[in-house]
Amino acid sequence: MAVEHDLETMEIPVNMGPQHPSTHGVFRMVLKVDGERVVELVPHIGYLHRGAEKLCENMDYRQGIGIHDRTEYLAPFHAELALVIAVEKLMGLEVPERAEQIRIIMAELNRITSHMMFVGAFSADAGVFGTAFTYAFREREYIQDIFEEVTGDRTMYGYFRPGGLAWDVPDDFVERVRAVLEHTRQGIDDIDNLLTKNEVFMARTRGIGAMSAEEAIDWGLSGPMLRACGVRHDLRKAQPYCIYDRFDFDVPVGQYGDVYDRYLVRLEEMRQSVRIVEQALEGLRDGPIMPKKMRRRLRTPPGEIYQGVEAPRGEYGVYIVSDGTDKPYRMKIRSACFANLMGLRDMVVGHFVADAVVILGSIDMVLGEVDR
Amino acid sequence: MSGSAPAAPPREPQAPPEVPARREKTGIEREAERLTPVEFDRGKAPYRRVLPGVLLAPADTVVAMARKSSLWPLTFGLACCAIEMIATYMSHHDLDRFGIMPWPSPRQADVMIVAGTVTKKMAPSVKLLYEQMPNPKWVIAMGACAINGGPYTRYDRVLQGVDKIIPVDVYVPGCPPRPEALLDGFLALQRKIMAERSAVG
Amino acid sequence: MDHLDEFLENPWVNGILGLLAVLVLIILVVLALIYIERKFLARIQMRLGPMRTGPYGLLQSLADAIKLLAKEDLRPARADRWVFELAPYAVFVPGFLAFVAIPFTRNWAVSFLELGLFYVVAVTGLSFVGLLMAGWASDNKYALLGGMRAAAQLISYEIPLVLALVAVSMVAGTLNLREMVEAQGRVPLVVWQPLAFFIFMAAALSELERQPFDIPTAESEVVGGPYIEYSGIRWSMFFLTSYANLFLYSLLGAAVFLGGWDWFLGRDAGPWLQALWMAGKTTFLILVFMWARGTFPRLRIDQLMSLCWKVLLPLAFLQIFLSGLVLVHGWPDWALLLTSGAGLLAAAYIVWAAVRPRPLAVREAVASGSVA
Amino acid sequence: MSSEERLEKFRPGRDGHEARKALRVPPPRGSVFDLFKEALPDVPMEAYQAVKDVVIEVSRGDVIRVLRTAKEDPRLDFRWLRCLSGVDYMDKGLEVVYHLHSYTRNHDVTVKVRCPQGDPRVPSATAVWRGADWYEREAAEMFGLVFEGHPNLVPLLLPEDMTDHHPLRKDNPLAEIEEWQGDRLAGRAEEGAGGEEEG
Repeated sequence: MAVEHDLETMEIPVNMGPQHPSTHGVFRMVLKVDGERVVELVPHIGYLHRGAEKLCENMDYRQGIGIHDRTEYLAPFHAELALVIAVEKLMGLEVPERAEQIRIIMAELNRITSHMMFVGAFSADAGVFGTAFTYAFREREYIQDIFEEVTGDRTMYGYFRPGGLAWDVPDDFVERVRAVLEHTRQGIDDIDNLLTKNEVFMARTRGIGAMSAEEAIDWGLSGPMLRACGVRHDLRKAQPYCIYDRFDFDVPVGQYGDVYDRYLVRLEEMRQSVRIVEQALEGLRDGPIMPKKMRRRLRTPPGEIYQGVEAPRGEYGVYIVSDGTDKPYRMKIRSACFANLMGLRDMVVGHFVADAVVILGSIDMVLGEVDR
Repeated sequence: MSGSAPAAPPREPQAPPEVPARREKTGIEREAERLTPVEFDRGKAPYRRVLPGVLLAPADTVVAMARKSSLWPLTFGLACCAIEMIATYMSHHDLDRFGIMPWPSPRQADVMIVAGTVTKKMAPSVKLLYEQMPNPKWVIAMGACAINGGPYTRYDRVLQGVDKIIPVDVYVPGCPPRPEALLDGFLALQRKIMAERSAVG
Repeated sequence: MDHLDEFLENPWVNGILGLLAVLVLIILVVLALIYIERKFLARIQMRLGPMRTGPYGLLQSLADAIKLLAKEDLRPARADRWVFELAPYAVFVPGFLAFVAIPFTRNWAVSFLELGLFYVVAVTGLSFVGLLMAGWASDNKYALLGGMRAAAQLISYEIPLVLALVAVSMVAGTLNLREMVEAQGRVPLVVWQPLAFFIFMAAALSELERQPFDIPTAESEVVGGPYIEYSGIRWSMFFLTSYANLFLYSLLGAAVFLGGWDWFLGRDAGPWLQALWMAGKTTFLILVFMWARGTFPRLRIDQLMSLCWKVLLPLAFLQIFLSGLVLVHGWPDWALLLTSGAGLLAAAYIVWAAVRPRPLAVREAVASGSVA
Repeated sequence: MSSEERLEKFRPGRDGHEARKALRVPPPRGSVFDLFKEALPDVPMEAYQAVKDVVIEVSRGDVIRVLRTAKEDPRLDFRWLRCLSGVDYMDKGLEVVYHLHSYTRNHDVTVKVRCPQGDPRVPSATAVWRGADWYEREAAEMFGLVFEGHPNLVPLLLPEDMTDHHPLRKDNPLAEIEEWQGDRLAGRAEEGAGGEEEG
């Protein structure tokens, strides 16, 4: 193409966000595009930085649960879980069996709702006019009804406590969850039928945003993003917390690390979550939900701990430095999307603008957790 | 707090001693009585040029009814409340029943739902988006954070309420508000539009 | 009375009255279409759609229209004033003009042109100019991207659209739309020319910028594309035009492929019955277009282009060649079906093959670095 | 005396972290610290057992070498930088904490490096893990740390021109609640909720 040298082309910067339908909140990225192709990407975060860590350092541990809920607002149970496990380990508390089972039921149901949100938003990014979104939200609403019956709120639960649970579940809890699980299984199949084999969806997602396992580890990705690259790492298996070591479930792993694999991994994780919940329902026995003697003020002995849990988006970790009072001296939140977003530039550069949107959607970020 | 902003005129208490003596007035008649001279240079809406001044009162009513039935919010979520906002659009609650459907561009939007914490880094963008919306426009502050900063109010990078940068019409409390609360906020906004029909250009 | 008849016989008066009638019809139909689309998509998405504005939300479109008329008409400060303000007309006028040649029933049309099909195709081909003007003048990068995409897409898909229509007009032996309809008295052309019908539908979807080809106006990528900076009445003109075009292409498809008012009522049915029958077929096509919108993700611009130039265009030429072969040799009609059906299968295979193996090569190359 | 008993003797409060320092429990035999000592015999390291992980404290000069060895030595194989956080110990200085994890060995370690308040320079770990990039930018803006060798050390979560404000430092208190809404903003007071008090 000899003519190419004579033509004057210009790379134009395109600013996406902070308000853009596909940025899932207030993420901003500045793309430099050559025609439709992205040649450079600079992500900007911090538009939702609201000081969760600082506020936690000025609250006692139980108050901090609320802040953690709002930090990871699509998977609040996992955020609570990380905090309460860290405090329990600092204090050396023993959690009753029933509380552990209920925690796992709640956390896994929450994983389903979170992935449902991913499927809906991701399909909207890929261009489905809301249909998969409403299908996914139907399942979410059924599960959220259970959450509401148990905890009293639709989204911000505040249900786990250091040592156990705030209160016991309703009497018909097991039957309710079983009934909803039937529906959820059907709903996952519905979404599977709607999207997975759709030619346009496959054309848009396969081979897009691929990342090798080495790169993924180097950037510190975790969760489904990492597993889609072929690394079989799941904290529930590698370093079991709660009583995950007693459950029988598989860790789905992708092969190529592209957007389609991330979608498939999350779809399969939902099915595995259903399995875990069923097993936990089998094992649910009557019993106490809190240790016998709990102090009114939770004073942790001096020390420090890092506790991570396998949240739907990756490892949600809490690093607590305790100075012996009822407030953490330092509370660091290790958020999954924060690390997952770091690799965004490597994934996007070279693709089209439309792919950038899909790749961003595949990260399934929660800005509250990224910016804290 | 969930009602309209203080700027809204009082709706129900209308001089109780005199009303019972006469026939109960319909809403349109009451509004026509309260009608104040409208400045013609305000707003360049085409209907004002098309319809003569005599028809202003009914035209205002019709336009206000059209406006309240077709409130298009800006697709715009900030934080946790956005999830509940999306849930309100979805099948269980379905804002589309009220003619409310989201549009991604501020130029085509009527309502801005500030759903979530407004940080000081985000505040200029929120203000810009508000300014980009064409008149008439309304703002719903959804959730404790948008109302006054909510649980994050003591952190110094957080704006303590979105009403510091843009005027807010309806406050929807909750952390986050339930979808029903947001629906109620929209209904309150519809009442407000009808009550203010003669004042909005 | 003679004077009145004489007055109405005047071709100018007749034409203007016809145009006015068409304008009113378009506006009414568009209002109905917007309502129908919202209801139909809502039902696909398990929602109710508009319910509160009038009985079953019937007045919803009217409310939207009045609101949009009463909205402030903004023009960005740095926009190119004349181009920006003229662009809606440049889009609206061609779409409106095309209705002149469309026969609604055997006797109802503004004008029965001898080259009706040619005229419709020629006039609708102009509408991209308005989109390009809007994209260029808006001083917005999304609008620019969208305008460029619109230009590329509309021009490209004009070609398969025209070629598909050429193939059917060869079989019908005329370019006059009324005669084309009457040529399908016994069997509609979709039976003899399924491949041409498929190409027509795909290209029409693309010309209409609807899913899966809504690339110029993609909400999650370019936020409405060329329309992004328009508000109030100008934006509603774009909106009106896009639905008027939906009506236009459905009418065209119903007339050219589905036998119009003729098949199978016969041409002696009353005008109202004919109109009803035509409306039924048009509605069917409109619902097919809406159904695609409710279920498909969006293609990418390069996939769109390769679908056009590598699949639809060769197939359209193949269709013309096969039809010509059959017509020249005077083979029976079923040969048309046979050849065209074979072509349709070829199209299906090409699409299938395009989606399947090509991304796999990328995926394998990436996956070579996997660990663990 | 068990560690719990020793902990009980200390008064909780502001000197809690001092207490923790004083009662360092040495890491158990066969812990990951032994592997570190094998891999880096010449580097001075202090180690103690925290609640879960082994904590290794190193000096500023050695930290990159320790981290690189931790990543590349096959016995250690800490390929994942799980988390990087800063901690403000006020007059005791600033601390940078690296949490590392190994996929293959499935073990964890915490590496710490301390620097004084007046001289908050720490070598950047971006040369070892690219994933340290944003963590370091965040720690830098939140604590005023300076990561030497970082390619792009501009604030991440705060506005980019805000380099003198470090929210997570202990000397930076929480904001007061402004009771009167609408009066802080010049020019918009009459349009806002104009003097209405919000609870």
